[in-house]
Amino acid sequence: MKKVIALLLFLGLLFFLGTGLEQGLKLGDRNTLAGKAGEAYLKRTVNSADPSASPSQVEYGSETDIEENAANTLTAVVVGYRSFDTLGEVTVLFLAATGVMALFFASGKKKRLALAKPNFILSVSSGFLLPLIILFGAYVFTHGHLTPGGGFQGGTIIAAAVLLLYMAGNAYKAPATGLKVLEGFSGAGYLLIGLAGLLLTGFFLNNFLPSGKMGALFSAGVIPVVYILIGLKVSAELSGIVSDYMGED
Amino acid sequence: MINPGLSSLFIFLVFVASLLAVEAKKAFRAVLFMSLAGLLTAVIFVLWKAPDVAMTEAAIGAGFTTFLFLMALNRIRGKEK
Amino acid sequence: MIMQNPVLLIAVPLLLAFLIPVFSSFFKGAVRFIPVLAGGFNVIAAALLIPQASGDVAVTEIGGWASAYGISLLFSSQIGYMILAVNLTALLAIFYYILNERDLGSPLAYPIAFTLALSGANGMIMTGDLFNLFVFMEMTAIAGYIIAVHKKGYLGTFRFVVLSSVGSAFFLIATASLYNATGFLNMAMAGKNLGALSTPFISVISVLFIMALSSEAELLPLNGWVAPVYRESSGAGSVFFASVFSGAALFAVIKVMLIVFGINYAYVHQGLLVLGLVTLAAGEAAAFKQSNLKKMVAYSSIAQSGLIIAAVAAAMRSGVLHNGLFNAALFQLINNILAKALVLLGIALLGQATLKEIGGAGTRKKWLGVFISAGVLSLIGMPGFAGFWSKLFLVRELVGNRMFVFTLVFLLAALFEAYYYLRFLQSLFLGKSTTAASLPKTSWVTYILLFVLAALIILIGFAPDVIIRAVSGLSLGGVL
Amino acid sequence: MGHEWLSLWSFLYGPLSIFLVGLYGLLTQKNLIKMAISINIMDYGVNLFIISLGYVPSAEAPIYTDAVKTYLPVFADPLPQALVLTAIVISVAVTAFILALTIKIHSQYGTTDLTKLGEMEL
Repeated sequence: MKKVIALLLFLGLLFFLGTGLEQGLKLGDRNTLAGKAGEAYLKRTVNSADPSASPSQVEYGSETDIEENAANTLTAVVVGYRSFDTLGEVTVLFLAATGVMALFFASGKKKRLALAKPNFILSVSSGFLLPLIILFGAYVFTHGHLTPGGGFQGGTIIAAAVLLLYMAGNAYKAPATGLKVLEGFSGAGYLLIGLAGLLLTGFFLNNFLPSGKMGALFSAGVIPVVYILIGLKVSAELSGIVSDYMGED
Repeated sequence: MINPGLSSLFIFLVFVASLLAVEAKKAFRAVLFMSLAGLLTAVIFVLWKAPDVAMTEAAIGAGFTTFLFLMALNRIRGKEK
Repeated sequence: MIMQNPVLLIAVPLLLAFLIPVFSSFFKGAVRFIPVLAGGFNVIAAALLIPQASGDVAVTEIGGWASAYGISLLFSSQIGYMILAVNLTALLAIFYYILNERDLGSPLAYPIAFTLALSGANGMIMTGDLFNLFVFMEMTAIAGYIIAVHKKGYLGTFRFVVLSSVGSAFFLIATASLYNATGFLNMAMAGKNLGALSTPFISVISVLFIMALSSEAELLPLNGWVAPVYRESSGAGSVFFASVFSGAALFAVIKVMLIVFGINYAYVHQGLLVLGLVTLAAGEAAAFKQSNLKKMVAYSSIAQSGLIIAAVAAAMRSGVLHNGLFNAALFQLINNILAKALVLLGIALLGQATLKEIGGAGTRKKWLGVFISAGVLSLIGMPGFAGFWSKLFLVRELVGNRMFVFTLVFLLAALFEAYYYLRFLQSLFLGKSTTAASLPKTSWVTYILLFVLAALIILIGFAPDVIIRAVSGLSLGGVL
Repeated sequence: MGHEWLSLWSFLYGPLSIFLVGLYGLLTQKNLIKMAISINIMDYGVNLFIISLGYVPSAEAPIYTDAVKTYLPVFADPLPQALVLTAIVISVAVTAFILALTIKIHSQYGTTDLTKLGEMEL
């Protein structure tokens, strides 16, 4: 009976949302960027007099100093135009990691969960896999402004390395306090960059470094610095969650 | 222009996988179907030209989340024995 | 110049919260005091910002991006008073926590959650960007989960997590659709471009937004978590839910309604009005039946959310903004924040759960009884207290605008409310205790906290024009 | 115009159905783990919906490279993608919390079944 009601609700809501939204949305082929904020982000014309109409001056490989010059526009949006959202987002992750810690910590003891039998191949191969994974993770978050990837993806990859360590042997236990301190420092670093922007340029989270040549590793001003901090923070947070889940009551 | 058939097929697959995940009797199977749906979602993101999001979804959405679910199931089962 | 940037109200608590794990490895005990630093900074900063703000909304751009495209914060004296009220009650709750509550579980979690709840609430109140509102909403929500779970109220918290996840999914759908259709995430720009869209689209979007914000604003569809969470949370925690979170979320609803939808969509506001009145009636009816004190206040809090939203919707309904009604609603919101905090702190100090258990406690602890009475009398609208004026203004404006059905529902609800709150006072002073347990000791510092709140309520009660001047003549919309 | 139907499905009704499957799961499932799974599925649907709104015909990923050196109107909208990036991270944060909560509920009450929990609690 309950399922029937839920099914009716499903169909009703699908009809309500679908038909209603269909009237206003520009879907698929009808979708254009014209006049949207996304277009101005791509053209890097947010701060010009007429963001939607002005001719584009953006060019890959050139040094024209426009709006941070990150080749990956998504990164420019995430850590540039909408950096404040990202600050909130890492805070949310920080809060969740704290919450998970609080829930598991409540029972007092902090021993790690013993695995039945660590995989032999895994424990042998982890020795040389580990540096590779960490290197790859670091590569992903240092090149976030040039290629797909960035702090969140790189951070997850590094957390996977910590998980590998847990899987490889029963002796390993992540340094919980150290991770928490690293989290705090990288989060505070992000905020201090924001406050430095406020002091130097008058706007919170504004860029205060030279923006360089689009496509070069040392470009895009403050963006790579922030993404490295986010990478560290996310890796510490997710590793912390891994170690909390691997702990035993 | 990508073939609209391709993305709609993948969407359908995600739909089926999520239906199976919701309706599965065993929690373990539900987790597997959920992570299948997550991976297929990442494929759709690639088709719709969002490689960054696809990477995040594959690493965090499908990978890390699945780990969390499996650990949770493991700990709950460990108690029930 | 830099000190005048409202972003500091968000950034400073964030910075302090990130430093908590770092501090805790040096000075373990000091961590508890960091939320006080954050709250104290915010109260002082808000008090310094208000005199410089005017009635018009000033836009602060984050990152230096043009406000239509980047993220911006809005600040006006109205927003300033809202921030001041929210942060002041939060600060008092944090003091209460330091004086009277022990940390269960991790010693870091509670301070981090309190500090970040402050930034989240301030962000929700000030932000002018829809997606940014979502991020701050999630931040306050997760801080809320930690606060709710701290006394091991796992089940209530689970319900809270589920409902607010549903709410945030709705919010994302609405925000993304609005972006696709209007091209902007900035509230004012999205609202400006909304006019070109069809009625079905706008009504779906508005329903989605209201559903989404209802979980934290304690409005009807998604507020099933409120009673269990209030019952299971600590004293400071319940003040955070009743005053900080619901105040910020209600203000966010009002802001989205006013800036995005404006006054042109009568059907949207009509729907919101009905929703608010239903929430009001349902909340008062549920509170009427409760004997558990915290649950009674929880349902009363739901009812007040309904009343405020209904009044705001009524003020925008007819194509012109009725300033008087709108301001009366905001005045009621601020009064409610202060009085709820006082009553909840008082109930926490009584240390008893039900109406019967507190019998006669007011005669044994006279000062506590006096302070609780001040809060309760303000809530039911007794002359001489702040609540009297906001209720009077509401009635006057409602009758003046010929909204008789609303007036009737409001007056009936106020009668119910007066009945169950007076029953609470009667039990507090005249009842006989059913438990032999002695009341917990209360330090004089705690009494100072209660005194501050009670003094504010009485001060507003005798000179309401201070607040009225602050909130009147100012409208949020129309600027930008 | 045979594509019209397909594109409506893949850009609007498909993602919305996936979202609603999650909501349906939340309403019908009694197991806390299954409810957490439903929340995740709801988020998949929402994320697909948002990305679909950023898709522009014959789009490229919004990254400047040697192949696409200057702005051409061929990029997918980066803004919805940024929103989804944020949404994914927030959803994993909520999942971590809710699963930890489930584990604690289980160790306190010995069950993850909502009907049994309801009998115990209320």
